[in-house]
Amino acid sequence: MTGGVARILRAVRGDAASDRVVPPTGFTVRLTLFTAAAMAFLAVFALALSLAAGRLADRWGDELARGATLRISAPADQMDRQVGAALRVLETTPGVTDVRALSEAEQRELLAPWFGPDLPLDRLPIPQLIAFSETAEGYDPDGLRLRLQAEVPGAVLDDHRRWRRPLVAAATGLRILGWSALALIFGALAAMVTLAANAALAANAQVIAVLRLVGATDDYIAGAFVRRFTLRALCGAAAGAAIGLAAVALMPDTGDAAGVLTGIGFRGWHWLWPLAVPALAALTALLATRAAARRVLGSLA
Amino acid sequence: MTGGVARILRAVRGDAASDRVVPPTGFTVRLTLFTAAAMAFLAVFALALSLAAGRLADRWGDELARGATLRISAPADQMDRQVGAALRVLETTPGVTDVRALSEAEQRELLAPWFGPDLPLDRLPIPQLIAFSETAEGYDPDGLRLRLQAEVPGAVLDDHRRWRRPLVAAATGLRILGWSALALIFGALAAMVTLAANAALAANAQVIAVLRLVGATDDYIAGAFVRRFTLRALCGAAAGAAIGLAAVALMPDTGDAAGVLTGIGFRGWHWLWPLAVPALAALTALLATRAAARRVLGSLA
Amino acid sequence: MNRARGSGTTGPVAEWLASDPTTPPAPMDAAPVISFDNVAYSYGGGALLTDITLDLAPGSFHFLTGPSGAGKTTFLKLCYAALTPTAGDLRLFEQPVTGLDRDGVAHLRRRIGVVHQDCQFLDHLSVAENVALPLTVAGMDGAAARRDLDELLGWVGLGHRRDARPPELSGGERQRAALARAVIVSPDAILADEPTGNVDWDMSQRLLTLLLELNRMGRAVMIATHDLSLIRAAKSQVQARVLRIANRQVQVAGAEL
Amino acid sequence: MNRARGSGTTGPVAEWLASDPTTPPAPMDAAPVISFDNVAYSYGGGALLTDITLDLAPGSFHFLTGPSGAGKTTFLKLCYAALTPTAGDLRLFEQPVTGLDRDGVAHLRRRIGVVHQDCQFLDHLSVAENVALPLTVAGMDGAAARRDLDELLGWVGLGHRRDARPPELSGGERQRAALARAVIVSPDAILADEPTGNVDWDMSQRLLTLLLELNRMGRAVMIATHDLSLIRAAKSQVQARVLRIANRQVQVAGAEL
Ligand SMILES: Nc1ncnc2c1ncn2[C@@H]1O[C@H](COP(=O)(O)OP(=O)(O)OP(=O)(O)O)[C@@H](O)[C@H]1O
Ligand SMILES: Nc1ncnc2c1ncn2[C@@H]1O[C@H](COP(=O)(O)OP(=O)(O)OP(=O)(O)O)[C@@H](O)[C@H]1O
Ligand SMILES: [Mg+2]
Ligand SMILES: [Mg+2]
Repeated sequence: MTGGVARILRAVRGDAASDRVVPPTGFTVRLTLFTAAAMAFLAVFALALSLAAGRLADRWGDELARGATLRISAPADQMDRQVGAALRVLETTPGVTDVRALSEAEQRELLAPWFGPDLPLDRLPIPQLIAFSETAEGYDPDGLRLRLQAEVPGAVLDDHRRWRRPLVAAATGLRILGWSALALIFGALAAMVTLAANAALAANAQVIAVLRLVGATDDYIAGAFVRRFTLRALCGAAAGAAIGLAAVALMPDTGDAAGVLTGIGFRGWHWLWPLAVPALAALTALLATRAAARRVLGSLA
Repeated sequence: MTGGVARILRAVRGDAASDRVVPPTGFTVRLTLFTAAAMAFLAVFALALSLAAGRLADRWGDELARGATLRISAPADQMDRQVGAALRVLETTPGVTDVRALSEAEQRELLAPWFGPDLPLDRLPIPQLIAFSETAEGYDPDGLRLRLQAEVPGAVLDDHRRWRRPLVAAATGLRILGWSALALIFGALAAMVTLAANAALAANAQVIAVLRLVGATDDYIAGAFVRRFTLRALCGAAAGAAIGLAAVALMPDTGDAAGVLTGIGFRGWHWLWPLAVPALAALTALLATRAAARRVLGSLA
Repeated sequence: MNRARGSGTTGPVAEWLASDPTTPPAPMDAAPVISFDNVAYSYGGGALLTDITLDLAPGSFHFLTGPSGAGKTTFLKLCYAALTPTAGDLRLFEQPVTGLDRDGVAHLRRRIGVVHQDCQFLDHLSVAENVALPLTVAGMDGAAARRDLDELLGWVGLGHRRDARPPELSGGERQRAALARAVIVSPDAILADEPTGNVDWDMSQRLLTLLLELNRMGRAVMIATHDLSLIRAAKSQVQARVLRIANRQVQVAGAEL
Repeated sequence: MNRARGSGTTGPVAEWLASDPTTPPAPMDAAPVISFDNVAYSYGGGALLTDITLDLAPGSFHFLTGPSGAGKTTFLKLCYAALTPTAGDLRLFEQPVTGLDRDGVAHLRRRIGVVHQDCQFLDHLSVAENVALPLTVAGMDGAAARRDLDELLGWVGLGHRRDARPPELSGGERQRAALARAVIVSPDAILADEPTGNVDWDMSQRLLTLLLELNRMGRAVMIATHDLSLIRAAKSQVQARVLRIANRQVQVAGAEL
């Protein structure tokens, strides 16, 4: 494998003479430049989408879905006892964590939109809310319900699962979509560079024949093509990625309110990801062109 | 213009002899096929995204954002009078429509998540909610507040505008993004087909020289190339669009809950849109190849 | 002459090869096929050819000689409108070349058979299809044409190679195929650039015979060559004029050849 | 022979052209440059060449003749490993060609100068760069090589065209450039396929002189041609053997030539 890497490095390092000996490959190289730019642009978007979807899936999965509430309605004299019992039950339920009875201030804040800020909570038979989180393993809601029924008759478990599943599935699906779009984009880039390199090599059959006639080795001939396509893919992809990054940065960021796509963008070290796109595009072009060159040269006398 | 169309039709209709006379253009035609397929696939997705974003922007603009509420907290004996006054004020405010006091059942339903279903609404000093919609022209919230302050001292106006604007802007931005992605995709297709056709023509300089030598006209030579690239673009785009449609149809549809991307898909007659993609791709290829052929042939003796 | 060529005259190879050698040549006073009037040509540097004034009559037979690089190929290219004079007046079939658009040139080429010095073919078609290409392009490939094609391929010794691809031909076979392609439509003028550079003496005599027969049917023939023995052989059979390019001028060579 | 060619022997055109014509030829009993042992070749149909048994000694001079399509080009292609025999044993510089990989063939080509029948060039490079291509590929293009290049271009009459692109050359100029390219590294063997098909008599004598000088320096030379006068001219100056391809056999022609 290291031998292969050394060969690749040697191939990329370049040789001015052999670069000059292979004619400017005009349209096919321009095509590679353009394709790499377009694909890098799309790759940056797909990357941003995947990362945003990943963040969303994490958030939905972690915060929203794992937060559940228990509502206890009871006559005022039984309230404290039932709340205490419920807290005990929850704390001993596997998969349940962060159990906490909401304070009066918190309950008031939750209700303010409906009743205004000056609701006389103490004079109302308002239920007590207990918030708790779910660990990654989750808990068994049916078992919990049964235990509560026995010990805390006034408790109603509000399990967010019923609308959690499709949401998390959607976000995960989106993330998969993003990554497969990325794979597709690089596959398309490889296919296009291969075709372009093939076209360039086929168009230069006479050049190759002349070079073979005067004693040029396959590596010498292929090297010039490989370097040229790799360099163009790198440049094109760098330009495309830069434009893509600019476009992503310019997208209006409306925060969480607006859902998935408007939350697109890179956060923190995620900004490093798009920098890998040109490198990956160049590597793709290098391997694709090498394979094409090897095949075409082998088929010529 | 009709002369141009007739020429184009004549060019597409084909001529077996001239098709045979131009050699199989191998990689460049395969490149066109592949590019057209990839671009059509992306175009279908961009189309679905645009249409979904359009639907979302409409919905947010119409329903959600235009719904506002008025909350009236008052002593029980003044409640009816204040509600009546508020309704009158709202009904005479320009830009306000669909004014309606929420029924007891509706209020109960809204509060059930918090207090359980058996809340004694009649025994509680619960505020009365009045829902109303906004016409397309909108209303003046400051003016309304002033009038309410004077006539209905217990009223609080809950104006959704503060979070309506960014949402609608985001959806509209998304729609614009989708359509510009479409334009970009077709631009990229045109550029790639032009480059591929140029590469094919350049690679066939000898063929063109031979054909010119034996008396072939430019139309005869160009026709074969144009037909070939147009046909390949059509086939490729049809395949790509079909795959894209299948992918869109297979995406999990989680309804409104999940925001934008998961709501992607075509509704009703919108399914006709993606059918236009292959036709447009073929037209793009036809024009691009014709331009390229004309340029290359003109530059050869 | 300006005789309209209907489909009836398409590739009548059988006719030429069987034609009575005593058929009178076309009248030499008919309108010239190609007419140079004070023509000059330059590739951009100094003038390569100057002061060419010359008429090629229908039914005439010309040789074109001169050292390598003198401008023989350039002169022929002027004759089939691949190059446009940089000065002077050049008429092909009485039409000034400067007034021709690209389609005009294309249609003119159907009346002129050309053998290029570096014979080029469509490598994806068979030899027979390549030779028949002028018929295909002009939409004249009927059954009669196909019979003529077989006969012509046989004459130039390519009958057994008719289904080969051009890259599989030997150098001399390529030249013969190029000559066959140039004469398949029995064009009014035939311009051949070193058509016998790669064939042996016997074959060059065979090719010369073919051109002589066409000439006897009234076609104008011009052969650029540096093969003096070919010129001598032709002169014994036809009244050929030898043009010599020297000092940027095209001169009629004397009897010394 | 198997003499290692260091950079000191790179393109010493000055040396060849100035060399004393009395330099003794390389010993004819040295190991053969090319050695055929019962070799046969077929393009897929019937055999084109059979039973070739022949040695080309260093310093030998051969002509190869035969009618068009006999297999001259095919024979030369066997000699520089562009084709592999379908039967028999062929050795180039004592290496069996069947044992050569693609890089082996590439390195072998640096010891053999080839003039193709259809001279091909790199159209984006100048004539001088094309002629120097074997030096470039072998990484030997120093200052001395460049001086030799100028001299060689002058000898073949291309000094004034050195900066032109190959498509701008005339047919004969291309052949001369191809010959110059074939001899620039002063290779051990020179194989030329119709090198004078498109040049006039004077120039063909000049090219022959160049090949004769190289031969006198010990290089093996083989020229495929149908130009009998060229063979006659050479035979008056060197002890050349004439090979004739007939009936699928390569025979040494008698004194009748
Ligand atoms: N496209 C071109 N651009 C510039 N110079 C050219 C071009 N084509 C030919 N020449 C030059 O013009 C001169 C005449 O070329 P031409 O091909 O007419 O010669 P020729 O008489 O046919 O020679 P040959 O017998 O070698 O074929 C040559 O010196 C050649 O290099
Ligand atoms: N690649 C090929 N495939 C099949 N047949 C071929 C191929 N190359 C050459 N031939 C045939 O082999 C025969 C010999 O060809 P070759 O080129 O060796 O002849 P040549 O002696 O050089 O003739 P010339 O003097 O015309 O150049 C010819 O009939 C030719 O058609
Ligand atoms: Mg010439
Ligand atoms: Mg040959």
